[in-house]
Amino acid sequence: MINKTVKDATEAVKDVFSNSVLMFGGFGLCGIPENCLRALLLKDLTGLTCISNNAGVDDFGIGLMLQKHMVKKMISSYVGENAEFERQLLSGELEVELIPQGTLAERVRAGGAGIPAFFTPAGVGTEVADGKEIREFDGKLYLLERWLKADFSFVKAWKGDTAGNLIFKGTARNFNPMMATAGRITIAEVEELVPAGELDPNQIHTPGIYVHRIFQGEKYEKRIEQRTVSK
Amino acid sequence: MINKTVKDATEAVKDVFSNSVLMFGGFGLCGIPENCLRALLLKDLTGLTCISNNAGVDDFGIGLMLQKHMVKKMISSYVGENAEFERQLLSGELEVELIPQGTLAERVRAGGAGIPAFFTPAGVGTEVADGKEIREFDGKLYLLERWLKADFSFVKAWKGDTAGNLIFKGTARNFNPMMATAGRITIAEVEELVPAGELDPNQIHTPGIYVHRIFQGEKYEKRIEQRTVSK
Amino acid sequence: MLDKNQIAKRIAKEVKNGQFINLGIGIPTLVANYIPENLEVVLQSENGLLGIGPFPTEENVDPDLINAGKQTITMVQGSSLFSSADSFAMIRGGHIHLTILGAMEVSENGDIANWKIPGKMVKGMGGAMDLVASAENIIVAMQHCSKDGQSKLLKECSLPITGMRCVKKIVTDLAVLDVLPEGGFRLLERAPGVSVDEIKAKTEGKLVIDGEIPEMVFD
Amino acid sequence: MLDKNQIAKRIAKEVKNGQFINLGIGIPTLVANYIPENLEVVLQSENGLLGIGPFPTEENVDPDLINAGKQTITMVQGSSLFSSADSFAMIRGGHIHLTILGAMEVSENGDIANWKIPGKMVKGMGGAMDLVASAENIIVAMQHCSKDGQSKLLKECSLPITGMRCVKKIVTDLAVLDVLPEGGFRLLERAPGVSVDEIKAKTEGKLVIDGEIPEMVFD
Repeated sequence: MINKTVKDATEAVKDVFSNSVLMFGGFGLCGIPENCLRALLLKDLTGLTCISNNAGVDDFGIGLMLQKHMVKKMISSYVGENAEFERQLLSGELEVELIPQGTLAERVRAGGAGIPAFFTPAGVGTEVADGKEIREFDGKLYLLERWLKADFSFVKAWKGDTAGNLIFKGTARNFNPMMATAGRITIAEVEELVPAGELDPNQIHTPGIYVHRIFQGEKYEKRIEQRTVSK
Repeated sequence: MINKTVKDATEAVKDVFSNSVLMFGGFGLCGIPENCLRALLLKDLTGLTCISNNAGVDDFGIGLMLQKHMVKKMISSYVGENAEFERQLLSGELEVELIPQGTLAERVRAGGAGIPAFFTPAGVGTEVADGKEIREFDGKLYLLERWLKADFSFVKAWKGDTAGNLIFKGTARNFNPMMATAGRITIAEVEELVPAGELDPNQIHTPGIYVHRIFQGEKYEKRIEQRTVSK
Repeated sequence: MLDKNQIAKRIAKEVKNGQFINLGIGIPTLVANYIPENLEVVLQSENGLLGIGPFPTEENVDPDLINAGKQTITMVQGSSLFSSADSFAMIRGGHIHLTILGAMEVSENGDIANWKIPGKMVKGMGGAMDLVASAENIIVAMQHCSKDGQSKLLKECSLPITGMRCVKKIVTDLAVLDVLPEGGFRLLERAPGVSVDEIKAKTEGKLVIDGEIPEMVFD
Repeated sequence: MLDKNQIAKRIAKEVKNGQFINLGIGIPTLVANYIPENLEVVLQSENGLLGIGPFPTEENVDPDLINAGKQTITMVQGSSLFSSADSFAMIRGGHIHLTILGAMEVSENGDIANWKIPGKMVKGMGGAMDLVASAENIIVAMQHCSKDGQSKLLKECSLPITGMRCVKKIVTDLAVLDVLPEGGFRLLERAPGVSVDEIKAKTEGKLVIDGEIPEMVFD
C-alpha cells in the first residue's frame, strides 16, 4: 500500500502558499488539527481563505492565525467565541461568509463527491437565499447550493495508518471526514500512527485515498471550551 | 434506548402492501436481506416496485419474487443474471428502469438526506439524460437527478443491536446503508443481534434512528455467484 | 410567570415516547432534565452524536465528546457517532421528530428569527437554519417579551428570519400557544397567575382565544 | 495480434506508481496480473472496497467479500471498506486516477459505447456511466474489430453511448492509440507483426499517423 507518511507537521505544511483556500476539520476546539495549525503559524502566509465550522478562540486554533493577520476570509457557520475576530471583522480587515452548518457540511461533502450543486431547504426565505436559485420539489421550496473545495485540507484523527486510513473518536469526527475528501491536498494528523494493515478495514472512517500526507502529532492539548460536569 | 426488536421476518414484513415501493440492499447476492425476502414470498403481494442494484438470480433473491409475479417494476443498475427477468421484460409483464449505479446510490442517499435533487456528470450525452435538465458548472456538463424513497427498506447487516444500530461486514455493506435511510419504514435483519450498548458507538455504520424494526435472521445461505479461487 | 426551568419543564410534557429530539442551546438544553423517566427518547447533538447522556463527572470528562453547545457530555448505552454531514443528512431528511430551540421573535405565520440583530456583531446561524427548515415539529422556548417590554410574538418578524412558516408551538414565561396553519397564535394555556388579558396585551401578532383558557398544570 | 492477456500486459505498462485504479470486468481485470511488483497501486472495487487482493484460496472464500464482477476476492493490507454511495462519491469526485474498461465501440472524439445493443436484452450500465463521466484518465481494452470484421474505432458510435469525449487511450489486439483532444485516433504502437496498413484498413475513424510507428515491446 502506498505510504503517505511525512516526518512532522512542518514537513506536512511545507508548500502551503499565501492566498490559498484551506479547510480545517473540527467543531469548536474539538477535533482540530492542532499540530498543523501550530506549524502554519510559523510560516509567512497572508490572504488565506479558511473554511472551518468555527474560528477558534483568541488564543487557540484558527484564532491564532487571525492574531497574525494571515486570514483574509473565513467561511464558517458560527464564529462567536473570538474577540480579535470581531475586531477585524468590524474594521473591515476580515471578510466572513456565514453558511448554515448543514449546508456547509453538505457543500464540502459535495466538493469531495463530484456533485457541483444540490438543493437544500436550509435558508429558504432568509437572507441566505439572496441571489440563489429557488425551486419547488414536491410542494416544498429549496435553494440551490454549490460545492466547496480547498487547496489544502487539514484534518485530525484519532488513529491512522501509513496508507492514510483514518479512524476518528467521539464527536471529534465532526467536519473532518468530509473535509478530507474535498482537499486537492489533504493532510491528516493523528494521535497514533500505525503500519498499514493494523486497522480493521471495516472500521475505517476515511479511506486512505483521500489522504496525501499523514503524521503523528507531537502534542495534543485538546482544550475544552465548556467544561461542564455533573456533581 | 428505544427497543426496535421484532420476533422474526414474518412479523417484520407483516404490513407490507401490494403496489408499494420497496428497497433492497445488496450487490448481486452479497448482503441481501435473505430472511425478509423469504418472508415476503409467503405473502400475497402484487404490483411491487423494487429498487435494488440487481434483480437476483432465477432461484435466489429478488428473482424468486419475479417468479411469483409480485413485481411490477424494477429500478436497478444491472439486471443481467436472471432468465425469468428477461422473459417478463420482453413480454411486457415487467417494467424496468435502468439507472447508473453511482446515480442510483446517490439518489437513495439523497432520499434519506432530504436533498430533493442534485447534479451529477453520469449519463451526460447518453439516453439516460433524455428529458433531464442539463447544466454546465465550471466548464463541465451535469444532469439533474431526483431523490428516491421507499415505503419499506430492507437491509441486511452483520451485527445489530436492539436500538437498531448496524455494523456491516466486507463488501456486503454496499447499498444497505443508504437504503436504510430512505425507507419510510426500514427493516433490518442481522446475523447477530446484541443488546444496546454492546456495540462501540464509534463503529456504528448505520445509526439506529434509521431502523424501525430489527431481528436476527434465522438462516443465511449467502450464495456465491462467482466462486473464484486461486490455486 | 414561569422561570427558565419551568418553561423547560412545561416543554418536556410535549415529548412523546420513542422520539428522536434535538435540543438547542439555552432553555431547550434544560428540557432534558424534565423528560419523564418512563419515556424512551434519544437526544441528538448535531455535531455528530445520537444518544446524549448526562454531563460527565470530573474524572470522566473527555475533550473528544462535546455537544453542540461545546459542553462536555457523556453517551448513553446504544449511542452512535457520525460526521456532521451525516448528522445534517439525518436532520434534513426529517428523521428527527422534535426540535426545541430558542428564538428572539416568532411571527403569527410561524416564521422564526433567532440568529442576527442588525448593527450587532453577527456570530452566525450555526445549525439553526437547517434545523428549522427540516424538522416536522418545532417548539420554541422563549420569553414572551424582550427586556424592554416589546412583544416577541409578532405579526411579522422585525429581525432577519432563520426560517419560514416552521414553528408549531411556543412556550413562553406567560403562555403555551400553537401557531395555526392559517396564521395566528392560538392560546392554549396560561402560566399560573397570568391572566388572558395580560397575554393579549403582550402579544402583538394575532391571538386566537377559543373558550376558557386553563392554567398550566405541573405535576 | 495480441491475445487478451497480451492486451492486459500492454495496458499494465500505463500504470504509474501510487495510482488508485478501477478495473472493469473482462480484459481489464487481467491487467492486475501484469502490474510490476515494484509499483504500489491500489485497486478499487466500486461496490465498496479499496485494496483488492488476489482471489482467495478455497478455504478463504468469503461470500461477504466480492468484487464488482461478483467474484470472490481478498483484501490487501491497508484496505478500507465503504458503502456504494461512498464508493461512487470517490469515483465521481475524481479521486480514482485511472479507469480501465472494455468497450463495444469508441468514436474518434472519445465517446464510448459499452452497455446496450438495440434489439438485444439490455442488462444495464452498472457503474460504467459513472466511471466514464468521472475518471481523469480512461483506457479502453478491446478488440480492434467485431467478430464480423467491422471496425470498432469509429467516426461516430453507432450504438447508444455510455459517455461522451472521455476515452484517452485504446489498447486493441492490433495497436495502441491515443484519442486526440481535437478528435482522431493517433497511432502510437503496432502489435508485433501487424502493419500500419492493416491498422489503417481496420480503423473507420480518423487515424493520425506521425512518422515511424514502432512495434510494441514486451519485457
